[in-house]
Formats: sequence, C-alpha cells, structure tokens
Amino acid sequence: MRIGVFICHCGSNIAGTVDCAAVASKARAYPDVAYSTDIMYACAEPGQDAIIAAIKEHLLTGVVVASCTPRMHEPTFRKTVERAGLNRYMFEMANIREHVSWIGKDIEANTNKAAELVRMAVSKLRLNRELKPKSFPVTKRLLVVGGGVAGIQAALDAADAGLEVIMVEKQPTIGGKMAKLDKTFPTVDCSSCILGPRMVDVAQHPNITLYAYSEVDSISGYVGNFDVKIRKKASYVDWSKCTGCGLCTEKCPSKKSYDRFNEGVGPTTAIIIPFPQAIPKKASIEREYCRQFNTGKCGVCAKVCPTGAIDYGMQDEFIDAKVGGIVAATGYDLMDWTVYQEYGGGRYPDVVTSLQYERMLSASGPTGGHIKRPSDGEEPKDVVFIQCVGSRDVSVGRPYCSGFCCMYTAKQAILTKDHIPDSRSYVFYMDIRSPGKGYDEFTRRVQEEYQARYIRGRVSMVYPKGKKLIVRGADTLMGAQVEIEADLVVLAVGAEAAEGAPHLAEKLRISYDSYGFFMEGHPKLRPVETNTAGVFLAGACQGLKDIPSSVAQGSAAAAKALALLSRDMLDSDPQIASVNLNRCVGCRKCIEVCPFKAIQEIDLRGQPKAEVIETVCQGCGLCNATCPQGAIQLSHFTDNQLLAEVEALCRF
Amino acid sequence: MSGAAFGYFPGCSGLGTSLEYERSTRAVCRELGLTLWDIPDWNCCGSTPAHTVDPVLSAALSARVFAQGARAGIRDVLTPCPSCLSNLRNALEHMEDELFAARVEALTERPLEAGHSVKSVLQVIVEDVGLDKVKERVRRPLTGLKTVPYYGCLMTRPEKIMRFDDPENPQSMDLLLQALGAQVLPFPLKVDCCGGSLGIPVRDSVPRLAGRILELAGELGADMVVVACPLCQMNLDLRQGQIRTRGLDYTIPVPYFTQLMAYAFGLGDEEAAFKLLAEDVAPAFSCMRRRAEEIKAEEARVAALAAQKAAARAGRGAQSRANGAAGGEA
Amino acid sequence: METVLLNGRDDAFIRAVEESSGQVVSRCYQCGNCTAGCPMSFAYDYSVSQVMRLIQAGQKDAVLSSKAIWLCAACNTCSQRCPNEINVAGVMDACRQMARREKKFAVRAMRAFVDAFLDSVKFNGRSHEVGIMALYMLYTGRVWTDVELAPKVLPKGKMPLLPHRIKGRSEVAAIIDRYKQGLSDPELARARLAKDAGEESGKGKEAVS
Amino acid sequence: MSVLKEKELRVIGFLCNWCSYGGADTAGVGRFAQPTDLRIVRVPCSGRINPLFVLKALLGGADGVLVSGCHPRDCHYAEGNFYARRRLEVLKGFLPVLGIDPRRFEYTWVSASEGQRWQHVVTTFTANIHALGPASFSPDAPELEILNAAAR
Repeated sequence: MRIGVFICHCGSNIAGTVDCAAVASKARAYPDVAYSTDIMYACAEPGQDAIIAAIKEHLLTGVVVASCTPRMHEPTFRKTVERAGLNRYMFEMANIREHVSWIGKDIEANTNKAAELVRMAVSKLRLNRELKPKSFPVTKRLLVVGGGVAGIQAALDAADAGLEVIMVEKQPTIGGKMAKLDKTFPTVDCSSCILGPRMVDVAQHPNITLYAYSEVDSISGYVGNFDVKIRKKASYVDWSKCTGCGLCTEKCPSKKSYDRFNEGVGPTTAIIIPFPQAIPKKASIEREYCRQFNTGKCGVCAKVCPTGAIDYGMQDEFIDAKVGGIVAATGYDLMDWTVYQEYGGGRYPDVVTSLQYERMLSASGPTGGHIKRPSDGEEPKDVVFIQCVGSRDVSVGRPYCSGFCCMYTAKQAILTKDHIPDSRSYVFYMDIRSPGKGYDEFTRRVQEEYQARYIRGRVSMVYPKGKKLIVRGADTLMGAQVEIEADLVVLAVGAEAAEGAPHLAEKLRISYDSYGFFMEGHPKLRPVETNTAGVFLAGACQGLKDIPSSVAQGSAAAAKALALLSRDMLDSDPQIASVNLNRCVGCRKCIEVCPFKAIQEIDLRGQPKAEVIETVCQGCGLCNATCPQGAIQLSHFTDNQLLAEVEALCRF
Repeated sequence: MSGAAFGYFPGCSGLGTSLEYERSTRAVCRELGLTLWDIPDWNCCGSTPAHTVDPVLSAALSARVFAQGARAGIRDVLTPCPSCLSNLRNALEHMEDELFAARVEALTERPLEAGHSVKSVLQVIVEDVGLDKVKERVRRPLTGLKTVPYYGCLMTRPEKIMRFDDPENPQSMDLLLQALGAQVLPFPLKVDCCGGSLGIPVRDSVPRLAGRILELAGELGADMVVVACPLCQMNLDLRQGQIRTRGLDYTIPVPYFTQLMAYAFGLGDEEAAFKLLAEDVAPAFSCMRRRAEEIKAEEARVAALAAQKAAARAGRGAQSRANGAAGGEA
Repeated sequence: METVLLNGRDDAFIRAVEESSGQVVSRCYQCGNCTAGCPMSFAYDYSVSQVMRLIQAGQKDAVLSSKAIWLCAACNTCSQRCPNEINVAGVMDACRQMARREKKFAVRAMRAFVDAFLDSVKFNGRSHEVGIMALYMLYTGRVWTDVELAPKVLPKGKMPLLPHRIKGRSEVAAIIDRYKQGLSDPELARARLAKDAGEESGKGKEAVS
Repeated sequence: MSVLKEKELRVIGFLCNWCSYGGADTAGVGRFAQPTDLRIVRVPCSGRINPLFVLKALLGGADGVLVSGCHPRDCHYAEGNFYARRRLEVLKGFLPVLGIDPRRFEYTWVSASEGQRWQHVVTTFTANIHALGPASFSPDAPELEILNAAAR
C-alpha cells in the first residue's frame, strides 16, 4: 500500500500550537507511508487539488488527512480522493484541531500527540478495504411532527413543491403558540390574521393529510423509508360527523375545566373547540372534566349534537404510514415558573405569565380583549413586567436566554397602553436583547412614545398587601432598591423544549441537549439537519427563536427534505455488518442484540447461519462486539482495524 | 419517635431574654416524650458577632460545645435558637474541609471527632415526632385564633446548610399551628428579615424592618405573630413600643410556637410563660374564645339546618305522590 | 466622582475575596437581585450589587472602607435568590473580615457591638446581655441605648444583672486569645497538614516496599 | 508509542461517534483546555466496543482507558449504550483478576452538547491516572498472548 499523509495547518488554528512540518516528517517513517507533507488549508480548493496531484504523482492508494474533526470534513475529503480515482473509504482522518490544537497550548505535547493520532490513522488505513454503496428506492412522502408556525411553513412549502405531507399535531388544533398570541412584534399586527389563512391552507391543501389530536407512537426504518405509527387519540367525537357548530360546548354542564388553549385564564367546558379559528374546527372531550366519564350520568352533548357525532366509547386509533423524511417541529413550552416562591409560586392570582396576559389581550380570548385582574376583575393601572423569569438563571437550571421575551414584553407594554390609556407599565430587565430588523427601534418606541418605565434590575420579591402587589426590586443604574405598588404583575417566563421532546428524540434517534432541545447536525453549516439522515428540524424545538426565524427554518427544513426526496434512489451506507459464514456457528446472539432486526437466520446446507439485511443495517456494530466467534464484522470498523489503532498506541 | 434523647443546647438567650421559650420548650418536649440532656458547662456559640469576625473563631466556639457534648456521650444536639443552630451547623459543615478543621483545632487545641448532628426544636417536632402525635396531645385547641407564623431568615437559610423546609415559603410552623387548632393566615413576609442583631448598632433598622412585618400582620387581621427565634421575638415584641413611636398603631402579642403548644397541651401558666412576653396575650385569647363560640354556634346552626333539610326530604319522599309539585326548597 | 483607572485593578484583592469566601465573583452579572432583596439597603452607602461590582473591578479601598459590608444583617436573602448561585452574604462576610484585619471600621458602632459581645463571651464563657449593653455603651459613649427597654425585661427576670459564668470560661477565653494571636492562620495550618501528610506517606512507602 | 516522559501517561479513549466524540469536538470548539495524554479511538457506538479492546489496551501498556458513549436513552442506535454498560460493568469486575487496578478503566456518558462535561471528564480521569502512576506491566505478560490469540 502507498499512503499519502497531509498535515493541515488550518491557517494558525492548528499550526499555532502544533509543529505541522515536524508531524509530516515523523509520518514519513510510518509503515506504508509513501508521501507526507504539511499543507496550509487542506479543505480549500488548492489544498484539495494538491491532494489529488499527490495521489497521481506518487501513485498513492490511500490518504490520511490530519486536520479538523471528521464530523466536519470527512465527506469533503472522501469526495476529493474519489475525484482522484480512489475508493472513498481508502481515506482516514486524524483530528488534530478539536482534539489537539484547540485544547492545549503545549507545542511539544501537541506535536507529539498529533503525530500519534496520524500514526493511528495510518495503522487503520492499512487495513481499510474498498467499499461500494448499494442503492434503494425512496418513499416520496414527508412527515411533519408539530403544527405550529414552523411545522405549517415546512408542510406548505413541501406540499406546494408537490410532495405528499402528513402532519401530526398533539393538540386538537394546529397553530401552536402563535395562535395564542394577540399581536406580533415589531409590527404589532394581528397574529391570527397572519397565521389563520396559513392554517386554512394546511386544511385545504390536496397534498397534506392532517392528523390533529394525534401523536407519533413509534418510528422504525431509515432514511427514505421510515415506518411511522401514528396514534390518533380518542376525542370521543366522530370528526367525520362533527361540523364544529359548537352546540355541545354551549350546553356542556361541566363548566370548570382547565382551559388549555387560554392558559387557564378563566374556565371552560369539558367538551371544547379550542378557539373560533381552530383547524380542524372539531369538538373534543377532555375526559378528566367530563361528567359522563366521571359520574356515568350526563350525556348532554350526545343529546344536543345534531349529527350524532358524540361517541363515549371511542378508543385510540393507530395509523401506519410510510415516509421518506421527517421534519420535527415540536416547538416549546414555558418552564414551570412556580419554583419562584419569592414571586408567590402561583399563590397570587394577579401574578400571571406572559402567555396568560397574551390571552387577556386577545379579543377572542376569555376576557374578550379586556385586561382584568384575575382576582377581582378590575382594570389594572400599574402593570409590572418582570423579565428573565426562568431565563439566564443558573439557580433554576436555566442558564440560557429565551431570546424573544425582551421583544414580546415591549409589545405587551405597548398593548397595555393601547388598552388602558391611563395605565403605567414598568419593565424590569437585565439587558434588552433586540438584534433583529426593526427590533431595537421598537424597544425605543415603547419607552419614548408609550412611556413605559424601564428599570434595569431584577425583582427580589412580590407579595400582596391589601389589594396591591408590592414589587420589591432594584434599579441598578440608580444603585437603589425600588418598590412598586402594582395591580398586576406579568412574568416573562422562560421557555424550554416542548413537553415530551426528549421522548420524541429517542423515537427519532436524534440527539438532544440537556434542556431537551434537538441537536442540529452542525451549529453553523447543518442547522436544520440532524445526525440521523432524513430527519430535519424546524422552529423552537432546535433552539428558541421568534416567529420570523421559525418560519425561515421551516422553509429551510422543507428545502432539505425536498432535496432528499427529489431523488428516486438513495445510496446506502456500506459501513455495515457482514457475516463470515465459515466462522458463524449460528448461535443467534447477533440476532438477539440487533436493535434494528437487521439480521436474520438462514439455512446453509442444513447449518443455521446469520445473514445481514443490508438495507436495514445501520452500522452500530453491536453484533460485532457480541459475536463470540468474531464472525460478524462491521465494515470499516472491524476488530482488526480498531485493534490496529490500539496497537499503534501500545508500548508492547 | 417517642423516647428519643438529645443533647440540649439552650443558647445564652434561653437564660435571659428568651426565658419563656426555654421553659415552654422543656415542657413541650417532656410532653412529647423527648428527653433533653443538658450539655454540661456549654459555652456561647459566638452568635453573629463571632461569625462576623471570622468563621474559624465562630466554629471554634461551636466545636467546644460539641466537644462538651461528646464528653457526656452526646452526639445529637437540639437547640431552640435558629441563630445558634446556624452557627453550630455552619461549624460542622465547614469543618468537613481539612484545612478549615485544622485551623479550628489550632484554637480549641482538642480535635473534634466526626458524627455530630444538630437540629432545631421545630424540625424535630415536625419531622421526627410528627404532627399526628402533636394533634393527639392537644387538650385545649386554639380554635378561633388567627395566627401568622414568622420564621425569620435563619431557620431555613442558607438552603444547602439548613436543609429544612422551603427557604422562601416554609410550611412547618403553619402546619404545626393548624395541628394545634389555630387558623393560619398566609403570610408573605414569613422569611423577611426583622433586623437581627443590628437593632443595637443601627437603631433605625428594627423599627423599619420589624415594623413592616408587624404592619402586614395587623392588616391581615392576625391575633398573634408566632415565632421560633429569640432574636426575632425580641425585635418584634420587646421593641414593639419603639416601633409604635415610629407609626405602628396597634399592639400584637408575639409568642413562641412552643408557648402556644404548651397552652394547647393544657399545661400550666408557669410553663406556657405568657407573662414573660412584653405584649399581653390576654386580648388575643379573648378574641379567640369569642370567635370559637361564634364558630361553635355557626356549626350548630349548619347542623340543625342540615337535619331540618334531611327531615324535610324524607317527609317529601313519603308525601311526594300526595303533594305533587307543591314542595319548594327552603 | 473620581475617575477610576481600570488598569489599576487590584487582582490580588479579587483573589483574596474569592479565596476567603469560596465564591467566584466574575459569575455576578449585575442583575441587582441582591440589592432588590436586601433588608439593610436603606442604610448602605453602596448597594450590595455595587459592592459586588467594586470587587469585580478590584477597588479594594472603596470596598473595605464601605459601610455596607458592616451593615449586612447576614440574613442570606441575597444568597438565596442569586440567579448565579453566588453566596453574596459570604462575600460580604469575607470583605468585613478583611476590613477588620486591615483595621478599617467604617461603622464604629458595629465594631463596638462585636467587641462588646466577644468580650462578654470571653469573660463569662457565655454572652450576657446586660454586660454587653454596658460594654457597648462604654465603647460607643451612647449611654442611653435601649434603656427604655429595661423596665420591660428587668422585673420579669429576663435580664439577669449578673452573668452566668461557666466553669470552662478559661477554655473559651483561651480560644479567643489564640485567635487574637493569629494561631488560626491558614498558612500555619497548611504547613502542619503538609507535615502530617509527609509522615503519613512516609509510612505508606515503607509499607509498599 | 512515545509518550512524553515525565509529562504524559498513556491514556486511550474509545468514544462513540454521535455523542461523546461530538462532545469532545464541542469541547475543542469551545477551547476548553484539557490534559494532552488522551488519544481517542472513534467507534460508531459504545456498543461496538468489545471488552477485548480495553483489555488489549491495558495489557499492551496503556495506563488508563476511558470509554464514553451517549447518555442512557439517548443512543443514536436506540440501545447500543445499554449493551455497552452491561459488558463494561462485567469487564470492570474482571480486571482485578488480571492484576489490573480497576480504577485504570472508566466509562461515562457525554452528549454532543456537553463540551464542558467532557473537559471535566478528561481532566478528572487523567488526574486519577496520574495519581495511580504508570501501570507496571512486563511486555511478556502471558495474558497478552492469550488475548492476542483471542483477538485474531
């Protein structure tokens, strides 16, 4: 074998703390190394050209590039060697940037470590074999999980491009958080006027099948061919008959149900249509509040329903679907702010969340768009907004900035003035984060034009005194403790990944961070892809973002899905397991451990043997580590290849 | 948990300004079957001043207390005073650090073995004895007494060291007072600072801070502010006159929770020791008795009404056919 | 106000505060929650968050000569509510102890009160309220402090005029004396621990060989 | 292998591609300084790790071996890390039989987002190995031959 080694400087990123020329010269002594050099930017066009030239000039049969992480540029360099006529798997990378030059400043130690990583790569490459992908057909259908604004955008873009789309939404209506908002910043235009038509488009689009009040139950398969099981939750109303007339909701005698859509601002009935513009506009029964279910006596909705749609015996229903790609757009939820006992922990009715306040502002909300104190229904005059409740707060495990609170608080202060002209708004903030088009101008307007009183500081405590709430805070710019006698306190509660997000991530086999946000493939270059091929991200599920960004990411995810599903055939990854039939004794251990059911038993002249189903194998190598005979080997990560790396490091 | 024994550390104020806390605590513990062994020849824990000077000095004073206990075979210490508790706890916590322990030993010149613990009387009654046992022991329930519990800042803070109840909204005294039959008003300032030991050097502090607490208690219509800390008690009760000269316009008694327990347990005046308080409890108790009678009368009225209704319903059932639709509900 | 020359940041001071308090002051992002909740704010010259800022800026003189560090009631409200989990009260403690060592007493009454208290403990082994008040009046010259309270407590026996003296008061006095002689110095203790460890590991080696 | 005398010990890491290798990358991108002793072998999944690899490394003269995979329930391959945990638990119990201090082998879970956690894991593990000092093994350890035979 003739191996070429290229040590990348990555400008000064590597060369700053690694003597690249020394590493290249050490590599010349490694077995089978025919050529070794250092190179300024291996990934740049001149760098790639130099690699190709060297392969041709020195008749190289394998290449090692020591540069950044293979998670970044392995695909790049594989294409490079392919262009020079080599098989793409005759290539190895040594990660001397993320794992060496960026984590230590000791040039001697770094240079030595880099040389050893190159040695490991060379040792492995010597055992590499040419691998060839197989191709398989693609199911041209997209699953969108979540019907908020990001999911709606992704679904409509994909459907408009001609793709079949299945949308699954957990709640009885799509629209997500945006549907709950009264107005949007920085234009203060009506939220439901912008979103409503898009929701209708989803319902009417010939390419979109909507499953509301449904959840993804399980997912199997792989890119191009996922098998999805959808659980349609029992709504106890036959939606094929329900016309959304709302008679049942008027007559329902159980009037103290928690109103999920309205964030608990005022009660609702046990049978509900979440809001007038709901899509689908169908009724559903909240079992825990329904008299029929709790006492066995009632049946009012069944009696009044003109189409006989009520079905108390309804069961969850399962739907199987085959899709080629998946967009996760599950959004966010507010964190449980009741951990803030110093703000009452939920004991004081006139301390509300920003989303509750949004419902109070909304003309279609439970107060008809009148701002009223929950305690006594009176109109508040002094409204205090507290920002960063559950954001940027290590003590409650939420160190991150939620990103949109500064802006919606400014918007809510403006709306407060619009609703109650003689009111006074006070905003406690730590920093005003408004880096968007027209955003900072907006936060100036609220102070200059609307006279909102911005106070730089946090609030230590809120407590009731008579009819007022005493807000004890600080104005750090004055360096003083301040107190406000408030009528209403609005908490800008921090957001977190939607409830159940980690659970869905496990089904999708994508990673999530410690706060439940899904991990993108690369923070800069693969912001909507995940590390699982065929699964894309849109909206706040990937990281908190406002409406424009969510919409943009929804479109981006659709574009990525379209690029994938525009092809008729996909290449399978050849880094999969294969069985050496001579060694296999048919013990079935590999079949038992395989998480993908990718191994089956076959009969070879009366002997039981294992066989890998190539399109199903995902290349985890569990079988390889399990096989007592070493008969089943994961291509490109065989026992011998990995041991060669270990041996390159061993003393003996 | 009856029959448990603790080394008892009354704290210096127990011999002086909180004599009533001391007496009622001993009586209540006896009634609940807790045996208290006095730590022989105990010394002052140093309180806030020692801690202000140096935590090592403070810990050294605490270490002598533990060592005195250990000599008498006592490991688990009980104290009524949150300030003492805080010092003793902090000492144990800090001395987990080798260097800190070595510095303490340089002052005490006797090494302290491990295995000591210290708890407050409130914690032991609520967590170890249990409120059911307290309830069983009640002979004179405090029905009709409106109370606000005031915990002060030291009982639950710092959270990591005190490890007791919620640091912002503690419940233990609330539940205890309810177990005694009293009405407990939600009190948002239950962990606000009363001024602590700054009452002497910064005269303005206590009227201001304790005043705020007393004012809200009054607004809520409380008969009593119930406390667990000698320093708080002194600021709220003894200095109430000073606070009144600064604008507080009423008086309110500030007993320790143990005094109310002693009363509810039916113990004698000597042990409840209400006489030692600066502000008189008598008006509050007469309010309580009046309200208790009102409650009793109301209960009787409701019961009678219910009986009447039941009888009517039974009668109506029998006559329903004869009476037809004549029966209207009262 | 004086111009503060930021190049002159006293890093040794920052380190000393951090070491003594066990807190990392750069974690403070100046939200002001400590100031907002501090019961003694009204009496401070610098608010708590300003003290934290001054420490971050290495302004040793301003911090150690501030009144704030003496007036902290140690109620821990700031530490409890700090979003960055800084034990702010611990930082105030550390500064006060440092000021005491450097003989800076911005609030004389506090020093007098602490001295009176410790002297009482030293004489008796326990604190004695009447004694403390007497000493405090002596140290401050504020003869009429709280005398109006006396009629309320003296007749009830709640303020015994004579102290309770313990048998082991000489032990307690010795602790305080040793402290004043500087025997609890961390360097001394560290040296002693190192010596002990040396002996230990010496033994260990023998055991192995 | 030539470790820097007096400076480094031989520490080998087996990291799954999806979580821990990504975590180590994240630590690098964040410039979280770490000791230089560790050399990382990338595997698709911690479930791919044959305990023999670890033994081979330890008997071959490594002073410490660190295995890191995805957090439980967050495996890219659904349940690979679960198998890894069971196998490596057995291995840890087996090490003293071979005369290897089990503290020389550690396994942990680090996700791709946990750069700081990775820094902490590497720093602590390397410090622990330095506290144990270099492993004392002779090149002609009979176990090694048996193992070599088994691995072929």
